[in-house]
Formats: sequence, C-alpha cells, structure tokens
Amino acid sequence: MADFNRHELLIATIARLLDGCRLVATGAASPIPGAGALLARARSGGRMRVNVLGSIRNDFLCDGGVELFDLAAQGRLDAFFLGGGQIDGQANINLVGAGGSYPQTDVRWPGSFGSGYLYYLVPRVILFREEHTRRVMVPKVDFVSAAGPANDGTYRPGGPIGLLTNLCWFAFDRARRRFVLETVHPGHSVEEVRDNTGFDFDCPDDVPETARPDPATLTLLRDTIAREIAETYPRFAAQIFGVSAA
Amino acid sequence: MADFNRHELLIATIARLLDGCRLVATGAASPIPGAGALLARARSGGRMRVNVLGSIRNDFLCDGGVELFDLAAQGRLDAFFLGGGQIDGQANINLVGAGGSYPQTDVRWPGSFGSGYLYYLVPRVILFREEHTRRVMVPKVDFVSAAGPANDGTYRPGGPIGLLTNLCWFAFDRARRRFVLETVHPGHSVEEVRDNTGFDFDCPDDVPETARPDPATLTLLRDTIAREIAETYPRFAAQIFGVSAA
Amino acid sequence: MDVDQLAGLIPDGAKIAVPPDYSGVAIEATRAIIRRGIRGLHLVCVPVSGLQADMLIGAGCVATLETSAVSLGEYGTAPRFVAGLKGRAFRMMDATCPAIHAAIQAAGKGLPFMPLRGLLGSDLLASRPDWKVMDNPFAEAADPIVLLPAIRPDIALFHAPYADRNGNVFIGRRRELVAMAHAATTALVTVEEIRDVDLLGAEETAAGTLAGAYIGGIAVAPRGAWPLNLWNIYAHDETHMRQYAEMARTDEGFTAYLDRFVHRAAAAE
Amino acid sequence: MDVDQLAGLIPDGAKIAVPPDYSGVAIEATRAIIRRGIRGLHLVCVPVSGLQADMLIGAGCVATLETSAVSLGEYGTAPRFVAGLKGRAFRMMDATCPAIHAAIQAAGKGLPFMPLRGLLGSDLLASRPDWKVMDNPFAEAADPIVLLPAIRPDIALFHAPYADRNGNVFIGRRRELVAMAHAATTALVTVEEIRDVDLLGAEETAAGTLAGAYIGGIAVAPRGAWPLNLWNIYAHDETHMRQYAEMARTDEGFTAYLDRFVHRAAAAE
Repeated sequence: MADFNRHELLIATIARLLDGCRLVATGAASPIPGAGALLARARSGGRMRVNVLGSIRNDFLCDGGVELFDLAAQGRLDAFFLGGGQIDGQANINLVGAGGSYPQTDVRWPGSFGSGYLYYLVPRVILFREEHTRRVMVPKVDFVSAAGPANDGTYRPGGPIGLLTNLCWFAFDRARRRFVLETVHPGHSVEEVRDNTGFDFDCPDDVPETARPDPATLTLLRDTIAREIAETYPRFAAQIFGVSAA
Repeated sequence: MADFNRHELLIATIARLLDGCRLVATGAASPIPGAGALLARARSGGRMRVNVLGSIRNDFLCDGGVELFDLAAQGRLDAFFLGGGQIDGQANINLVGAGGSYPQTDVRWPGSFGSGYLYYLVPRVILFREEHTRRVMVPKVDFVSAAGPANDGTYRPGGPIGLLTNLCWFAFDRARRRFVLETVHPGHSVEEVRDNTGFDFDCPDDVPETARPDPATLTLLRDTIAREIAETYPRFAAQIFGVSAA
Repeated sequence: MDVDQLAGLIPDGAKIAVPPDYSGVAIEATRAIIRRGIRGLHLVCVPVSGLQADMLIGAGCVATLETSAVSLGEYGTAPRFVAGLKGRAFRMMDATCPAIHAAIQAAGKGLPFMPLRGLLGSDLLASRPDWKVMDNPFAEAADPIVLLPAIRPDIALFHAPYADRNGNVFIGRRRELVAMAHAATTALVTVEEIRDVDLLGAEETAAGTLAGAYIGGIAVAPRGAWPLNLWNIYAHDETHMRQYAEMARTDEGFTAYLDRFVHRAAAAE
Repeated sequence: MDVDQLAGLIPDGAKIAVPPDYSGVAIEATRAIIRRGIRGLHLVCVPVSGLQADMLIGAGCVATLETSAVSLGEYGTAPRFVAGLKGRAFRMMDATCPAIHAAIQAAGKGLPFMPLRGLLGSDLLASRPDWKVMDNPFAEAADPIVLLPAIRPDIALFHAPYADRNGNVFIGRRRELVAMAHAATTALVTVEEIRDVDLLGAEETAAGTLAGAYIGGIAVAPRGAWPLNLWNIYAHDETHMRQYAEMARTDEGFTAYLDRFVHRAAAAE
C-alpha cells in the first residue's frame, strides 16, 4: 500500500460500484461516498449526475428536505449509501440502539434517518461502514431500522448490493439473502474478515484482492476530485489529500 | 332602485354574508364575489383576509395551484363561491352538462373545476348564479359535480349557506336539505321567484326585501372597492362604476 | 434543439401533462405536435386547460382527456372540445382540480394512490371506476374517503420564461409545474430564452427553479405561449383569441385556422 | 413582539414542529421557552433535530419526542437526548425522515393519513402502533403498504433570514418550512430582521415565501439560530458547540450551561 492509502482504495472501489448509474446521492457526513460518487461522475463521460448533501456546487435539490426521498420513489435515484451501528447477515441494519430493551437501549445512536425508506427504494444501496468488528457485524441486529430484502413479493425495488468495510467488499446475494465475500482489501486476509465478522457469510475458496486504484484513477482523484470534495468536506480533503477547495 | 344598481345590491349582500370570516377566496371570473369580499374586508377592521384569484395585490398564494385547495382542507378558508349550469333543490350543483347521456350531454359546460372538493370543505359556500330561470334552477341536476350535504355522517365540514341570484337570497337549511326563500331583492316578488324556480323551496308567509345598501356602504364601494376590484376586473369596474384601477 | 425536434420526442399514445393557462402553456410546441400529426395522446390537464386542449382535440391528436375543465375563459366555450365530446372523438375523464393535483403528487412521491376528501355522492365519483372509496382506518366511526390512483405522465410539457446555462428552468411560484415534472418520466420545456446565469446559485432563484435532472429537452421558443399570456410577462392576444374562438366553431373554420396559423405559418418560415 | 412574548404564545403540552439544523432553527426562541419553563411539549422534528431537541429535553420541556434522529452532527451524540431516553423522561416515537414529511404533508392537505412505501419488516413499524398497514387496493396481487396518520402540530417554530413589511417570511428553498406551517395551526417565526420590501411583489422572492396568512407571530432575533448556522448566512459557532457537547454530558454540566447561557445571559440584558 505504498502508493495509495486506505481512503483512496475505498473511494476508488465505490466509484467502480457506481459505474453505469445516472443519478447518485450521498447523505450527511459522507466524505468517502461523496468522493467516490464524484470520481465515478468524472469517469462517466457526462452521463452521471451526483447530488452531494451539504454541497453548494453539487446539490440541485430545491424542493425541500422531502425531494431526495421523492426522487428515490420516482425511480430516478440509482444509488445511495447507508451505514449502521449494527449490520447483520441478512442485511438488516440498525441505526437506533443496542442492548437493553427498546426504547431504553444500553447504547443509543441518533436514529434511523431515511434508512427505513431509501433502503427499500434505491436499487443500488451500498452499505458502507469503515469499522469492521464483531460489535458492528452481528448475527442479528437488536433493532431493525431497515430490513434486508425479504423476497416475499412485497414492493421492494431497492436494496443492498453489498457491504464495503475497511477490510473487504461483501456482495449481497438477494436470492439467498446472504453476504458473499467478494474481495479482501490489500494488506488484509480472509481470516481477518472471518475473525471480525459476527454473521455467517459465503466465502469462495479463492477470494481475490480488491482491485487497487490504477495510476490514472489516483491522479484524477488527487488532482481533481480532492478539490471538488473539499468544498463540502474541507477537513477530510485537507487530511487525506492535503488540498483545499477548488 | 334609483340610488343603486343590481350589481351594487349583490355586492353589498355578499359582503354581509361574509361578515365574521377570517379568510375568503374568490375563483376565476368572479368580479361580484371579488368586490363583495373586498367590501367585507374593508369593514372588518383588519380581521379578514381576502384572496382574489388573478389579482397581484390581493393574492398571497405562492405554493402553486394546489394551495387554495390545501387551505380549504386545513380549515383556514371560511368562505368561497360556487355556481353551476344547474342547481337543484337539494343544493346539488352541475358544472358539466345537461340533457343527453353523459358524457355525450346535449349541452356541455367547461367542467367541475374545484367544486367537487371545495363544496365539501369550505364552511360558508355561497352559491352565486345571477341567472334565475327554470333552466338553471331545476328539480334535479343532470350531473352532480358536487353534492348537496347528505347529513349521512360522512366527513363534510363544508357546504352551502345559501343561493344568491338576481332575484333573491335563498338560505339553505342543512338539516332539512331544502332552500328557504329568505329575502327578495327590491323590485322583485315572491311570485317572480316561484315562477322562475324549478325546484321546491320553503317560503314563509312574509318574505322581507333584501336589505338595500346604505349610503355609507355605497360610498365605500364606489370610492374605494371599485378601484380595488378594477385591478383584477378592469372591464367590470369600468362598466359598473366607471373607474379604473387604483 | 428546436421546437419541432422537441415535439419529435413525444411518441404516439403518450400520456402528457399540461398546465393551466395561467402557468405557461407551450402553444408553439402544441403547433409542432399538430404539424407532426401525433396521435392517440392521453392529455392530462393539471388541473384544467383551454386553447391547448381545444387545438389538440380539434387536430385529432387526443384519444383520452383527463381534466377538471376546458374553457377559453372570457372567450367562451372551447368549441373543439365540445364538438369532439359530442362526436365521441376521445374518451372523457372528468375530474375536480384537487383530484388531479393529488394524483400527480402521488406519482411524484412514487405512491400507488393518494386519498382525497370531498367527491362523495357526486357523479364525478360515479363516472370514474378507476377511483375507489375506502373506509378511513384511523376513524372510529364509518368514514368513507376516496382513493385516487397516481397519474404517471410520460411527459410534462410547459412553457417558461427562461432556462439557465445548466439546463435548469425558472418556474417561480408555479409549483404545479414542479409537481408535473416530478410525476412525469421526463419534462419537455420551451422557454423564451436561455440566460447565462446559474439559477441554483442564489437562494431567491433556486426557490423558483425546476432542476435540470427532471428535464429531458429544452427548446427556445420566443413568445412560445402565444396567443396565450405568459404569467405577467406578456398578455394574451385578444384579437387572435377572438379569431380562434370564432373560427373553431365549425370543422371547416378550424381546418382553415390550422392551415393558416399552424401549417402555413411554419412553412413560410 | 419580542422573542419572550413569542415563546409566551406556546402553551404547556403543545405539539410543536421544528426543522432540521440546516433549515434555520429558532434557538433564541428555544432559550426563551426554557426560561418560561414550558412543560409537556410534543416535539415533532421535521424530520430530525440536534441542539434544539437536546436543550429542550435537558431542560425538562419535552413529554413526547417524534423524530427520525437527534444528533449534534460533527459534535457527536446528543447527550441530553440519550440521558433522557435512558431515564424515561419522555415518550419516544422513532420514525424515518420521509414518514415525518408525509405525515406533515397529510395535515397540510387536510388528509387523515398518507400512504408511504418502505418500512415493511422494520422495528420502526413494529414500534409504532399508530401506523397501520393496508393492502393497496389498486394492485392485483397482495401489496401491503403503510398508512401514516397525519401529524397536526399546534405550532410550527423556526428561524428565517427576514420577514417583509406585510408579515410574509422568506424561506427560500427550505420548503419543509412551508409544509410545517401549512400543517400547523399556526407558525411562530423568528427572523434576523424585518425588511421594508414586499416578498410577494416579485416572482423570484414570491417563490421562496411563506405567506403571512399562515403565521401567528414574528419576533426579530438577530443571530437567532446561534450557536447553529443560518443557511449559509452565518456559520455555526464551533467553539460554543464543542462547549455545549462537553457541558451537556452530565446533569450538572447541563445545569451550569443553562444557568450561564440561558438564564443568566437573559438576566444580564
């Protein structure tokens, strides 16, 4: 990993997962997804729109806070990012709290935000949680903010395509309702993933390494995207890329 | 009728019917209701708001065409005006067509506009139709654009308080679902009303004359309201009052 | 893209949402639609129409008309609408204004339906088998309420004062245009002009903007609402409106009108 | 009317709708509410809140909290929210953002309920007995969909850059403020200033205006969102936000914070 850092790998991976989207949005406190989306846009030849929450230059929403949700329901939003304090093996996510008895949980997080809706409607939801530990990746979430796909015939055009962490990329197999370990990031191992994951997942005999960003991508990211994301996330851009806003 | 004309009588009558309202709106092609509402506002001591469709100065709607309907549903709109190609004795109104077989009616009018909604939600709907003939005032409308109150327990905060024509003012008795001839305009008679009305209505032995506008009202109307309504209805104001916009 | 190319994006049979006369009506594009001989349109008036619906009906473009009213306002009855209805030239779906607004908003929210008060006991409701009545499950006593299926137009078509350099369109307080565009698969817009500004760059203009993400085509059409008015930017052409109302009273007169103001006017350019 | 008089219009037990941090939060009015010792509020965050909810909870003003999240954002956990929840200081109604928007819009449309996609199989739905599931009557196969009862606040409370001389308020593209005001019985608004203009007089500003007809009280409160930001007009006060996040971690610290920045600051004026 001499020639790129962890953040750059995640950003480049996200950009690859967004390939072919027409419209991608990112939510609050999402510098890595935001940079990934801007990178994907830069490589789309003008075919992709990106809406970065909190940006001035890259935010076209002008119909109030409900517009992002309406966009999703209209089928216009191809991809979005969700995380969770807990994520389980059926792709249920929990943004509310853990332990105790709801609503008096032992740990309380801010709340579900838009997850209970966007997770059902956006076709390409990328679960993104940097921390990959058994505290986060649990057998069963304590509270379901948004349910993994049930395949019960109910209206569900959206759902997770997979889960990206500091260690790996799991694809989500919707038919089997299970994660599949697809790639492990450079410098990490399948054993490390297994040791730090509390849920069962499918693991092929041979798990390739997550693709490393090529030099052209790194140049684009560092020269152009870094300045674009600095408009919304100046501290992140300064810390990771050493740049300020364009 | 030497000292006022028919339009002035109607305007003054409408203003009286609106007394106590907080918010009154008028629709398209409604110069007499518009002038009546502005007159009522002028006498309200600042307690009444009026929204005149088509006005610049007296239109606060800025949330698109749906706002008037939302206002009504919120309970904020106290009074509105509706007419009809046909009106029957149970206060059903028809803005669609007469004769033939719907939709191939012999006569076709523009359509129901907002009547199928506002008639149910605005507490003080004033039915206003200048033409008072058996062609308009029918035993049973051929098409119900909006139904008179059914008193069947369904949600119905709104409905007609009565019907104002060139000849008279009928109050509507909601409990009995019948019009009651309350006043006959100066220069007209109960017999004339009866001859020109196709539906049954209650008629007390003694029907007073519709109150004539007093001199103060006529002065206010001609000096101030005429110029206010001229902004939206210049031809009407020029023809009736000989004034142009303030 | 010119107006004829814009009209070329509308396939036969499309469901098209159009605004009321006061919101900015794409009449130049309407003439282009008639010239192209587009057929089978499902015209949704949000919530009413006038000259535009009358012209499209008269020219044989409309298979279904969904509206709360069609009228030429102070110029009287919409003659081609009335004649077409009598001649069964199209399927009529009578509505009331807030029902169309609600069904359009349902589509903009990706909802299958939207409830609406009113309508009970009316022949509007009786004549619309696509509308359903359910009992409000939140009420303790019986409380019937109408459910309207979402209206999902293929295309929202309207005329606006200007677009910016990024393809955003200024719609001011005409929020029915936003609702139509959100509901439709795409919006086709004619504008008086393109201005070299960024509508989303200032709070005042952003509040009155329809973002380019909803727009599939913009064509410049100066006086593109003529002979109707565009907001208070230009007034309607009274002489022409009277002429239309007079000529459209008969089939022959309307044909002569089209020949003179739709077909020949374009050929002369 | 000053901010304390405005706060005096809020009775104990009122249902109050407040906007998210980015929309303009009436924090000066929040301090006034705390000073008045208003109790039993049903706080509806449209759709989330931060400092405002945390302060009101910490000061004991809140009996019910309906929100999709409470967070101080980059300043971390909302400490009084978490402590209050653990101590059962209020009733918690967890939601998801579009559900609160939809329920607010239902009230603005006078509807008893609004349908919403999503939510099926979640504990959000399981924990909300006031939400119902029905089968979509327009679908051929089984198609469960959630129905949300309308949220009808007594009061919508927010802070905006300015009001005009006629009592209209500029809200720009923050249309959740319009939705809140339409849904509520009345809106109480603090503004940076009153400007001698007519917001409804020009198309640009009218598009971003909340009309005075919806507003029951306006008070001038310069920097009335402090220590939060107001749009991009002024930034949040980072030092103060860190100080709040630190002091509010304990009951004693929060009491000291109120004493210093809510009670004593007002007394010193």
